[in-house]
This record gives sequence, C-alpha cells and structure tokens, in this order.
Amino acid sequence: MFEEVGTTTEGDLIINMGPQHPATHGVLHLVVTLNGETIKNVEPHLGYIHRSIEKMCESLTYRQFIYVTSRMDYLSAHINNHACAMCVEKGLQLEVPPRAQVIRVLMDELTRLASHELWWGAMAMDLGAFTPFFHAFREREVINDIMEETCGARLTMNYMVPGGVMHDLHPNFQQRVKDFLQLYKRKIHEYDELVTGNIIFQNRMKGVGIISPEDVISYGCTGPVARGSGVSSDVRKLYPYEIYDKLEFDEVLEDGCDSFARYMVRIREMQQSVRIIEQLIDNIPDGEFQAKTKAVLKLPKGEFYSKAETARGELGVYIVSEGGTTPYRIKFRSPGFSNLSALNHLVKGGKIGDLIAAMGTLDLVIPDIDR
Amino acid sequence: MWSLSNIAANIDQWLNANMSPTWALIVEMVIAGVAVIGLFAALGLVLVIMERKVSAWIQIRLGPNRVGPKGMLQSLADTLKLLVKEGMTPGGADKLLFNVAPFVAMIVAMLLLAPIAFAKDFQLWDLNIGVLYISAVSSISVISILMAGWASNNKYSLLGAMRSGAQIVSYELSAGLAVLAIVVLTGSLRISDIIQAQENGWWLFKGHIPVIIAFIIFIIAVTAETNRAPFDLAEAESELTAGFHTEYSGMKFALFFLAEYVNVFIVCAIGATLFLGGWMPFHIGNWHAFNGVMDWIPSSVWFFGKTFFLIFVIMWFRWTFPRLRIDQLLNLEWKYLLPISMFNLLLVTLIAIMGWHF
Amino acid sequence: MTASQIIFYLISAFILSMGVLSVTSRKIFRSAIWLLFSLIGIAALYFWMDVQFIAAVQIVVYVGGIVVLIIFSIFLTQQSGKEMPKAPLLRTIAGALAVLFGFAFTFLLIDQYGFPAIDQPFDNDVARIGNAMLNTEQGGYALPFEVVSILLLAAMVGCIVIALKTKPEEK
Amino acid sequence: MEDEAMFLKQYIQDIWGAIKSLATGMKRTGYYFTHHKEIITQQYPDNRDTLVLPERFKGEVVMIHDENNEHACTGCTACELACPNATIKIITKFDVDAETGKKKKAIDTFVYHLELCTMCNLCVEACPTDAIKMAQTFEHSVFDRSQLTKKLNKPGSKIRAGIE
Repeated sequence: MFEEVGTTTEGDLIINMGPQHPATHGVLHLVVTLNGETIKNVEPHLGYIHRSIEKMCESLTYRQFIYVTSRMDYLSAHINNHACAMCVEKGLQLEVPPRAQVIRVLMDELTRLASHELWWGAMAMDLGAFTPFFHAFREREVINDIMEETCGARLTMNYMVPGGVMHDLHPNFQQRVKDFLQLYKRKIHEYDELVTGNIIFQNRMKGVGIISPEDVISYGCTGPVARGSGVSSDVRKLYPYEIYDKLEFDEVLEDGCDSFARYMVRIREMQQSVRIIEQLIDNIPDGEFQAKTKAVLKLPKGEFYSKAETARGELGVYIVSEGGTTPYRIKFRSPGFSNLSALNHLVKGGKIGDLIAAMGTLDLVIPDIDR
Repeated sequence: MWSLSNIAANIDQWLNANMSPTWALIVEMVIAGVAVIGLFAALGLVLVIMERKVSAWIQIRLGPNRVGPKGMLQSLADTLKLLVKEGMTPGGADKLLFNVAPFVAMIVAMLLLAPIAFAKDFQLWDLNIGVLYISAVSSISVISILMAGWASNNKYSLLGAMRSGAQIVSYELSAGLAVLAIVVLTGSLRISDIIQAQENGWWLFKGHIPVIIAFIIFIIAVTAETNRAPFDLAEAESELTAGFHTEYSGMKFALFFLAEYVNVFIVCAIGATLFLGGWMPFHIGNWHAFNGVMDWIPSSVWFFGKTFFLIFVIMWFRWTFPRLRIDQLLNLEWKYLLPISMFNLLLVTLIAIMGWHF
Repeated sequence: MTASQIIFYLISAFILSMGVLSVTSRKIFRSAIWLLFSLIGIAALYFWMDVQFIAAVQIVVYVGGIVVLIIFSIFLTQQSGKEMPKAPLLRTIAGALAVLFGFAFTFLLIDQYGFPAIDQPFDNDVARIGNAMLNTEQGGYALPFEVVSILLLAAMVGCIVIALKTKPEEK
Repeated sequence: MEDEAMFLKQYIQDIWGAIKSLATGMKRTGYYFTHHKEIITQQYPDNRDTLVLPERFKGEVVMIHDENNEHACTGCTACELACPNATIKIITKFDVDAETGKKKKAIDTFVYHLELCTMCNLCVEACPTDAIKMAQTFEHSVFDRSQLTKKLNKPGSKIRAGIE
C-alpha cells in the first residue's frame, strides 16, 4: 500500500485530503500526491478514530463485549454482533433455536439493505448529486423504524446475544416488513432512473478504479469489492452459517472490475436481500428465541474463529480463551481495512474525481477500519 | 400607465424640468446605480430562497419554513448572519488580491446588468453591440475566480481556480456560437433589435430545429459558465471541499455567492431575450386577436416569467445530475458541443440567407 | 475642462498607474493582475471614445484570452508565490534610460503630427466593420484578415504539436 | 467512407442516448417537485405531542415504582455486574425489619450514570426481579454533566414486600 518515500518529484502537488473532508465519510486522512489533476499516489493515514476496541473487549465478559462491536461498522451493527455471538456459541457449543436463527438472518438482511441504501445515497452525493441521498433515506428510515420497534434502537441495536436474540420479534414485525417490501418494490426503479442509467454517472464510473481479480485476492479484498471483479467471496455461500444454506439466493458477481461493477454488485445485492427476506418473512418457525444459557459464560480454553458477511465484506472474529469469563485476546478481521488497502491501486493514474468515485464504491466506514 | 418605461420617462421629464441637463444626467446615473444595487440584493435574496425551495421539493423535503411567512425571509436572515460574521483572511494569503477578488466578481455581475431589457423601453444602456458586450464582460468573471483561488494560498482553491479557468474559457466558445445563431438570424447585435425581430413569434419557434439545438447548447454552456452543477467543478465540495472559495467567510463569501446567482439571472435573461423574445409577449404570426390578448400582460411580467423559468430549469439540472469529471467536461465541450454548434451555425446561416424562417 | 475630459484623464491615469504597478510589482501574479486592470482601462477608454465594438473585442481578446493564458502559465511555474529578487542597480538605470528614450521618441513623433480634424461624421456601425473586414475591393481588409487567421491557425497547430509530445520519462 | 458513416451514426446515437437518460432523471425529480404529498419531512419539536416511540425504545434506565412508592430492587448488584461501562453503582445499607427485628440488606442509592450508558439493555436483562426497565425518553440534553448522574430510587421508596 505504501510507496517508497521519495517518489515525489519537484512540481508534484501534495494534498492532505481529510481528516475533515466531505468525501472521506469520517476521519480518514489521505495524503494525495498529484501531478496537476492526475493522481500519482494515495497514502491513507489511519488512527484518528482508533478506540482500541479489541483491547476493550479483553476486559469485558462474553456477554458484554458484543455490544462494543456495534460501534465498529455501525452500518452493519447487527451483522457484527451476529459474528461475535456465533463465535461465542462456537466456544460454548451452543445450539441456537431455529426461530432465533431465522430472526437473525432476517435482521442481517434488513441491515444489509439499510447499509446499501445509505451507501447508494452517499455514493451519489460523492459524485455531486444530492437528491438520491434523500430518496435513499426515505426507504432506510422505514427499516430503521422496524429495527426500533423490535430491537429498541435504530443504529446500535445490541440485539444478538449468545444463544439467540434479546427479545422476541415485535407483533407488528411481519406486517411492517411486508409493507416495506411493497414500498421498496414500488421505488426501486427510481434508483435506476436517477442514478444508474444516468449518462454522466456511467461515464464517471465505467472504466475507472480498475482492479484485477488477482489483485483483489492479493489485497485481501472481500465483499462487493471482490465480487465486482468476479471473485467469489460471499461467506453466506462459501461457508454458510445459520440457515443460509437452506435459502435460495444468488451470489452476485460482476466481471467489470471497475467502479461501475462494484456499484452494480451492491444494487443487485439489495434485490437478493429482498429475495431472502421474502422467503423467510412468512416462514418464521415458532419456538424459543433464545437458547438457555448460564448467567456467567465461560469459554473453554482454546481458539475460536467465526466469520459473517457484512455489508462491506467478510468480518472475522477470532477469540483466544484461557478458560475465564473474559477473552484472553480478540482479533477482528474487518472488511474495510483490506478494502481500503486497495485504494492506491485503484486510483493511481486517475483524476481527483476518480478517487472520490472509487472511494465511494469501496463503501468505507472509518470506525470499521480503525476500530 | 404604471409600466416601468412610463415611470422611467416620468422621472426623466421631472428631472429635466427642474435641473440643468448635466445634473439631471448625474441624478439619473445615481438612481440607476442604486436601482442596480437594489436589484442585485433583491435577486440574491429571491434566488437563494427559490433554490432552497426547489431543492427541498425535489428532495421530498419541506425546505426553510420558519423565518417569516412560509420561510420566505430565510435568506434575509442568512444575509444578516453573513454580514455580522468575521471575514477571515488566511495567514499566507496575498491579502490585497484576496480581498479584491469578491468585489471583482460582484462588479462584473453588476456591469452585465446594464444592457438587459427588463421591460418594453426599459433598458439602462441599449448599446449597439449588446450581445457582444455581455459575452465580453462575462469573460472577466473568470479573473475573479483565478484571483481568489491563487490568493487564498490553498491547494484546493488553486485546483478549483485552474479547473474553473479551463472550463469557462472553453465553454465561452459554444455559448458564443449559440448566441451567434440568433445574431445571424436577426442581423444585429443590439438587444432591442433582437427583441423587435421576435414580434411575430419567438426565435425558438420561428427558427426550426437548428435554433432549438442552439438553445439547448446555450443552456448547457451557460450552466457551465456560471459554475453550476453538473459543471460545478470549481467548487466540487466532495472533491475540493469548496474549491476557489474554500478560505472565504462572512461577507466576502456572500459576495461570491451573490455574484453567482446574479450571473445565473443574467445568463437566463440573455437566454430569454435571444430565444424567447425577452419582454415580447407570446405572439403568433398575424392572429391579431390572440396577440392583443397577450399584450394585456405587462411586458415586465413576460420578461421575468421567462427568465425565472430558465433559472428553474438550471436549478432542476443542479438537483438531478451528478458532477462531471474535468476531462469529461472538456470532452463534452470540444468533442460534442463545439462541433455541433459550428455545424448548427452553418445551418442557421443557410436558413437566414434563404429566408426559410417564419 | 468638461466632464468628458475629466473622465478621459481619470481613465488615462488609471491605465498608466496600473501599468507602472505591473512592471514594478515583485510578485509575478500581481503583475499579471495589474496588467489586466490596465487592459480593462484601455477598454474603458474605447468605450469613452464610443467605439464599443473595439472595446468589447479588447476585453474578449486581451482580458478574457491573453491575460487568462498568462495567469495559467504563471500557475504552472514553480515560483509563482515567491517575491522576485530586486533588480540590480545597473539594470534599473538601464531600464530607466530605455523608458526615457522610448517616451522621448514617441513624444517627438506625436508632436510632429498635426492630428487634423475630419469633418466626416464618425460611423461605428458593426455592419460596416463587418463589411470592411470581408471586402475584397479597394480599402477592404479581406486579405489581411485571412492572413492573420491563417497565422493564428498555424500557431494553434504548432501548440497542439508541442503539447502532444509525450515525455520519455513517463513509463 | 463506411467507417465514417458508422462513426457518425454512433456519435448521434450516443448523443440521443445521453439526452434520453438525462431526461429520465429530470422526469423523476420533476415528479417529486410537483407532488408535495410525497414529502417526508417531520417537523420535530412541533410534532412532540404526536410522536409515538415504540415501547421497546431504549432511552434511559429507570426503576419501576408502584403507587405505594415501592420498587422491586433487592440490591443484588446483578445489573452492576452486567453493565459493560460501570454505568450503575448500587450503594446498599442494612435495614432493620420492624416486625422480626432482623437485619436485611436493601438499597440506599441506585446511582445511574446516564452519560456513560450505551443503552445496551444488558442490565435490564440481568435483573432477576424486573426492577428496572428502559424508558422512552430521549431528550437528555442538560447544561451540566453532573445532572446526568441520576438516583433511580425515589426518596422514601422501599422494596415491595415478598421480593427476595
């Protein structure tokens, strides 16, 4: 990722983009070396929002640490919590009741939808179109309302607990999700009208930010970034967890390798999420929403790893237990960090506008990168 | 009776009856200056609130609705806020040029108001090269942006200024060629002649498809020339934070802001004058009854109606489209707009020579 | 002195002072801006003379074109923000002498010419200028006009050829 | 010649496609410009009266008191242990039972630091007697941080009879 020091020559313009910049979506600091408008090198500087989450988790019990992970990739809070809960369950060898599994998958997919909605709006805003942002929030707000009703919060829900979920579904849940799907299907064509089909947008996206499948693998990119280059990386398909192996959905693959391919992957993933929700919403099995667990959880001595597909890619949770009530060491493999590392590769030789577009398609959430 | 031209004539008569001609002229100049400044301020206020309402409704929001009736005084409150804000000058800036730049932008915008015909027989200065004057003076506005960008001692500003320079210089060409199409049809550069030539129908309808193409090119080019989205690369907040006015604050920023809106008004007024007949009511050939009815609507209403319609179209662009990239922007001009408008000008010339227009 | 004369002297003073500032300023960007104001002053002088077409062309060509190009080339140089070194004494003296000589030379020339008034009314109609430009008969300017345009075309092609040359150091 | 014709055809097709795509977008925004029914703005401080928050909304931890000013908190500190951020501090005392004369542990003060709370609901889950719950308040702004440190048991309240 880092070029050798001293590659800048006289006449290059070095710009510190961020940590306060409208396009970096938070406190990312990019040192951009420019030759006129052409980008010679981009060097991301991290650490402005480092909160030492991994270290914090070591002093929290297995029930407590899950809530902290909502603050990593706050747009996929559910999925982060889910991955952690799964890892703890693996350690406890706990069977999650079928109802809880279905609820978890439903929540994951709703989160993915909400996250992609926000990405869509923010991406269009990066390219200079303001209106899609508000249109995206119209639909996202409905999901947030559904979340609020069932989980009690809109962004950092802390709904997943080891053994299942914290509450049962709200009685209105099914009806409201169906209403949302109706609304979503009514509005989905507007996305294409406003942004996807727009000639300016297509010209901004097509053929820029190219990354080959080999480079995707060597940079460790996952999620839509990898799938935009045709690299199959969907954890839900490759290493199915919960009930994903029983569901009918496609892994979205595009072989454009450019910004537009990554854009289309996310757009089509939203439709796949809708498909999953439609399959499940009428088939939620009865039963317990939470397995019986002891009041104090103790993981046996050993190492446990679980992973889940967040809206940004593969999130890995690695717990080393010494047998106590708190983990000895926790490591998160966050998707944003690996995806960001490909940024320089994506934009080198492009224009400043390409940098913004490529950064938009990486869908960076800075707290996820810094942790 | 109460038309703008009558009022102007009455004032002129009264002044000439009570004063020596020199003093009358000076007083008239002062009145005109005050009127221009007043119009400048009023336009700024009206256009800002209009922009905010248009953007809000397009974005399924309500928009400003707290200050004054239906939020109509919002921009006045904003202006007051900007007036009392501290105007900062950054440390490494070239202080003189930094402070002069917004005034250059404003003065250029004011100069451009001179030859515009706001109503029948109501025009500050009907000079015989009106259209050329406007395209000439508007080319100075790029200087204010270059000055601001360079003097700020900020890399974002400098990049914004460079972009804006390349953009304005190139789009002036196709805007000029689109204007030339109408000049060729009319055979005069004088604004009043151009309006008079549209008495039996606006050029947009009289001139067949070539004039419609010229109109579309004109609208695109002036959108680019006034640095409005989707061509707002000089500001490009997601790329260059705020481009050439990154370092400006308070009233100096407000002057840039005002000048941008007045420039939008002026180019739309020119567009309305050239293609939609300026203050000329909607006339169809020799349907005298219909034309008579149309004449009942005051000419100033016609002018402002057309101008504000065009302004609305430009705002509509802004809130719909993403921004272009700098090389695409120049591609659009040099590979599409310029060749098309050159070819189009040939066609228009042919139409003018053969007298094929209605 | 009539109002018209006062305006003339004001404009002339503006042009001259801006010109002096332009050559004495030690910041190159400011020099360009002073030059720009000086050129705008000349356009104002043309407006004062009631030759609006020339005035507008002056603005289009010099202000909108040439000075913008100058400013662009200043942007591309490295030292655009720095103060230029003070000229050595010898050069200052030589410059002053050159200015003096030039001034004396022009003054002599102007002084010897009588500037006779012409009774013919002054016609600045744009149509006439246009006709004269493309007139092939006696007093027409068709040939010089075309020659100048070919010259400009050649310059433009030359610029493009120079700009097209890719530097060998790039990959 | 054929190539040039093809190029020209492509050129015109490009322009036509571009104009069509732009017009589609403008049609969509134009629709919303004229259809004010679609506006989704909520005017927040004005709609306070009609604002309904779902009953599970996690706004603040409160202690449930009944009409006799009695609560269900035994002072077992399960919530204090469950809390990841040390938001809760329970100060206990020994009450002397009036009837039996036995000493009994009870809460003196239930200190709740709202400024530290992340509304994770773990304390409510941990409580064996359902003494605390989440309230639907959300306007927590105050001028001084010390006002965010709250005492949850009301003055003079005591534990409900029969709760161990």
